[in-house]
Amino acid sequence: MASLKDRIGVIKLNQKVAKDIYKMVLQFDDMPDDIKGGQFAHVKLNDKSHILRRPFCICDYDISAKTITLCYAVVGDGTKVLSSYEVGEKLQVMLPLGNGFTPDKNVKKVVLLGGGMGSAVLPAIPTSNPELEYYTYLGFANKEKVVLEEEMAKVSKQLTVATDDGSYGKKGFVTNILAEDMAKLKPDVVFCCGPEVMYKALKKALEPFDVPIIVSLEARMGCGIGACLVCNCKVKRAGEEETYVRVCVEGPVMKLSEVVL
Amino acid sequence: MASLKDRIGVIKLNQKVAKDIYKMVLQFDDMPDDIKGGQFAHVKLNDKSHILRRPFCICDYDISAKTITLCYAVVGDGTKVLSSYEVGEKLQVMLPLGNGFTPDKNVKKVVLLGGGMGSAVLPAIPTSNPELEYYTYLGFANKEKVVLEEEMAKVSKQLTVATDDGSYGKKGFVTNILAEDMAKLKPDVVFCCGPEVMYKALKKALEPFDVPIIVSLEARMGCGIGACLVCNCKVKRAGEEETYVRVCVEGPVMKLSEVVL
Amino acid sequence: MSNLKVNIAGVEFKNPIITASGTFGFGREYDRFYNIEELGGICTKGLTIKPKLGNPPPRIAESYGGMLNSVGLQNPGVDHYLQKDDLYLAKRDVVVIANVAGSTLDDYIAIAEKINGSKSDMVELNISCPNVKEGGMAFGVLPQSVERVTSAVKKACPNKPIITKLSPNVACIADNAKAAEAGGADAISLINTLSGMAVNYKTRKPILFNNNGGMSGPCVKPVALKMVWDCYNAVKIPIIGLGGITSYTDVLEFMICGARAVQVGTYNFNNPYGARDIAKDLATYVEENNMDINDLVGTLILNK
Amino acid sequence: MSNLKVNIAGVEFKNPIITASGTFGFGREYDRFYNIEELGGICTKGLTIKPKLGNPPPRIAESYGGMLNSVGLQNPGVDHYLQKDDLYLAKRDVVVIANVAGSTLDDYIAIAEKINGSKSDMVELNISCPNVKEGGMAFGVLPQSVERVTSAVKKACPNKPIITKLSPNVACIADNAKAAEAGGADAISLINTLSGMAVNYKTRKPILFNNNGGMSGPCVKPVALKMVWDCYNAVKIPIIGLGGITSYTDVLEFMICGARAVQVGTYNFNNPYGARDIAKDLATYVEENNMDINDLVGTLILNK
Repeated sequence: MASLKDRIGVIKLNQKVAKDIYKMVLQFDDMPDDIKGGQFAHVKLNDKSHILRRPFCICDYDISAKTITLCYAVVGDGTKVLSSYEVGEKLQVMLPLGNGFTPDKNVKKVVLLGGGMGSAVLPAIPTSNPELEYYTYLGFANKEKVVLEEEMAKVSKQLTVATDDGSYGKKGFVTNILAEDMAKLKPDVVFCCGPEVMYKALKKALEPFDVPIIVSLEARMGCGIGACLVCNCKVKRAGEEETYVRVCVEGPVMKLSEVVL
Repeated sequence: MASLKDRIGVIKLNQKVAKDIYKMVLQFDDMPDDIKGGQFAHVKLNDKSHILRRPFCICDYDISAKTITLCYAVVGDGTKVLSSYEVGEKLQVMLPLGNGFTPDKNVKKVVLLGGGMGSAVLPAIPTSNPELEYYTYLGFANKEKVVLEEEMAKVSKQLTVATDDGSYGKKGFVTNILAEDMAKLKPDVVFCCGPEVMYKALKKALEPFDVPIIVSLEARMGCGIGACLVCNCKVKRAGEEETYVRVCVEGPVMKLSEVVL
Repeated sequence: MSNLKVNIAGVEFKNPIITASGTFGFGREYDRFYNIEELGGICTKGLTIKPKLGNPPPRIAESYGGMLNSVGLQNPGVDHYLQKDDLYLAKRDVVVIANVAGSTLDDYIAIAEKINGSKSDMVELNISCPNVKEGGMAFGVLPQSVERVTSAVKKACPNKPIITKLSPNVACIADNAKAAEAGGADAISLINTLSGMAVNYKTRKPILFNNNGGMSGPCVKPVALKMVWDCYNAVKIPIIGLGGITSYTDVLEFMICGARAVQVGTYNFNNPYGARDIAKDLATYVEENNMDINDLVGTLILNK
Repeated sequence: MSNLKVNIAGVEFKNPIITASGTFGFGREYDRFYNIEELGGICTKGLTIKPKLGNPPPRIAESYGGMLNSVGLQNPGVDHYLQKDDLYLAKRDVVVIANVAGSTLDDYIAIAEKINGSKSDMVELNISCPNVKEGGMAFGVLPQSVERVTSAVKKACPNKPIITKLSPNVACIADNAKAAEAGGADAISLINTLSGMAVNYKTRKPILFNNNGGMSGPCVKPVALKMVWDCYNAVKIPIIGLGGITSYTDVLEFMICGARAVQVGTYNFNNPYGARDIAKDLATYVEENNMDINDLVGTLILNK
């Protein structure tokens, strides 16, 4: 197997971009050149009271600039500490980890669907698959939480932003809005990242359409490389028993049809 | 009893001044105006893995500039972290704590004796008692460890620096060098801060001279204000049983004759 | 309408924040930082029948996310307490809990009889001390011994509610909680410190003169939460939870696990206003949520 | 001339650094960061007689200076291990310790018989699992149970030195160390994790799906050091110490307290090179001091 490395990333940007949401740009002298959209970075905090690393999806990356972008919400003590770090501070980062998104040969039209912070997974996908056509749907709770609209507008043939309360963009759940467009869109694949409830809704909403749905899962992680078996996710594959797979290795990107929600 | 306060000190300087020895200047908006030489500051580290505060003697202070100076050696993980802090960083500091040095009315001539980092206690004493005459003796292991010579030269009528290995100043133990000068000096009091072995040697060396010896003690502390009773020191006072007193309240400055070494 | 008051064995606390024994003296020192009447209660330093010198220094060592201590119960003795601190504290509008310790059952009985006539509101039994008459094993290890010392003190001190403070250094703390209840304890408090040792690899000596010490601080919180929940499911008497509390959310966690009130100890050293700040933050929380803090007690929902 | 080699029950380790069970898989993943042959030994993931799915997520929660885990022994089963990992590891120049677990005494015997024919160098007995046939109390709590499971495994696996891994969730771990020795253990390892719970005050639920978990990380080191010293004074068999090791000085502390070797667990998650770095730093230390690391073992000087 390929060798792995723990790298030192220098913070180039760590800026609030929406309510409780930050964008961080990290630069690496030894920038890896094999990043795929959907992969993640395992970040060590410099505050010693935090022992565990934090996994963040690689929101986007730039091989030539040797940078990756993280987009994270301040939800707990760890992300609060992360948001306090200043430009120039160095962080230990393991990357790229996880399987990432690898579209089949026949894929041309891709629907990118983001729910809340799940949208942070999307920008890297066009970056690693620039030859594909993207139709993007982003859903947020309300206007305050809207992120990455600009970034996704640049790389999408079509972009739809919705908020649950209608305070910005279309009103309603973005899964339903996508379902309405499916007939005319006829995408080859739907790539989605959001909360588990969204996946349940999506499964139902897209049932009528025979389209593969790929999702990215979130999990509390330990080692991040498949050794400790804490970031488990239950899957059911055709002809197999239900079993647990590792989100950090077999995931985070999986076929929704195989994930046991 | 007077009320106490936990203050916010802004780091104005945190500089290496000798091998493993740092000087830190902290500025306080609410600078206390009742500091006495020999008192200490109880400093909270910002690194959350360290729960206990660190007591440091107030090396010197400047009421008008609203600053105190700390001089500390990097001996453990805590002081290592402290040495990494940069100018502008804020620290929680309880000060001034402890009894400090209060010379009797009749005192004119004072010998200040410092052993290694113990010398860090001395500069504040002339600052709070400028009317007295100071004859200063500083002893260090070797040239690399010499600190505060300049500061003490300014405030002393006479300054003698010695190193155990003779790599700087006079060669030999500073207590012995002082003993030789005692007869002509005839000080009213000797104020000393150094390791316990030095106090033992000093007691013996100055036995022939009928001079009060005041020392400043070091101890691992908890609360720093007399509540937890962890920084105890055994004393024997005339006509009393041996007992423990609190270094943080009854100390750190004590009569050597009462300290049970 | 929100409420922060809690009642333990008939004693009302204006809020559930109590300072832990040994970390707060008799209240005088911290009273210089803030008015100690802002607290729900104060646990005194451990009292013994005779004055006690305690252990030689060092008595404290830092650990990762916590500390070890081994003071050895230095205290002026119960008589001195009754003459001085008992009166001082009685004047203050705060619940006073007298923490008592002994090295024999007779010690406990003798001191309990004295405290019975004191002005303190409650008694907390420190049973983590070695029983010198029975091979030095701590009173707090075996259930039968926990029950015996609790009932003896209860008899000797009928005027005060008794809180038995349980040691975490056992295989099943719930058994000792039951034993305390059977012995007539009006409440239990837990956890006392975890036994530990800090070593200086250069000198090859333990840092504490006493070699072993008790570990406390944020690092022990998960152990304390589990034990509080275990005890909550074992006894009916109220529980006072402690172990690494440094914030109002920690208090919420302990109360959800079954604590009716909590004690703040080590955090006082880190932040002299700590206990007071937690009480304030907790007040804000119950107001914002317009809740009765008592409604939280034991509401933990297990995953299954 | 300096020496970093240690010998435990006839098995030589090139250095005293072993990766702890459950934190290092079967070595494959970390082998991508560094050559695992730089380590003294590797403890495998806990093996059971049948493949085990383990607990639903979440299986991990952070605590102050540590973490809680409750994987529930997910593993491919001992047969899968023998066919795949046992051979893979046998090719490597590193001591391999097969960690085995069971829920009945028969489980332990059955798996021990299989491991007896494996290529692994030693067996580590995880006795912190509940004994389903006897009310679910862990095998590791009562001394007689520790002795019984140890001797049964020893009989079933005569070809391999047996290391009994002791639980810290007891009143007197030295008694269990003696019980393991009496049961024929060739060595003991300690401490396993401390029982604890992490709670989300918003959902009022434990963070771990299994509700309880085992706490590990730097926060537990003082508890581990004391227990290693207690056991060192209770038994003659060698001790493998673990609990919060994150540096070579931690290793020195454990060895001074009586450990002949150590295990590094949680730190692997924080620093993927962690165990290897500690081994390197330790090598530098013994060279600089021109010492035999074995001369440190049990040299703690008590204060008195």
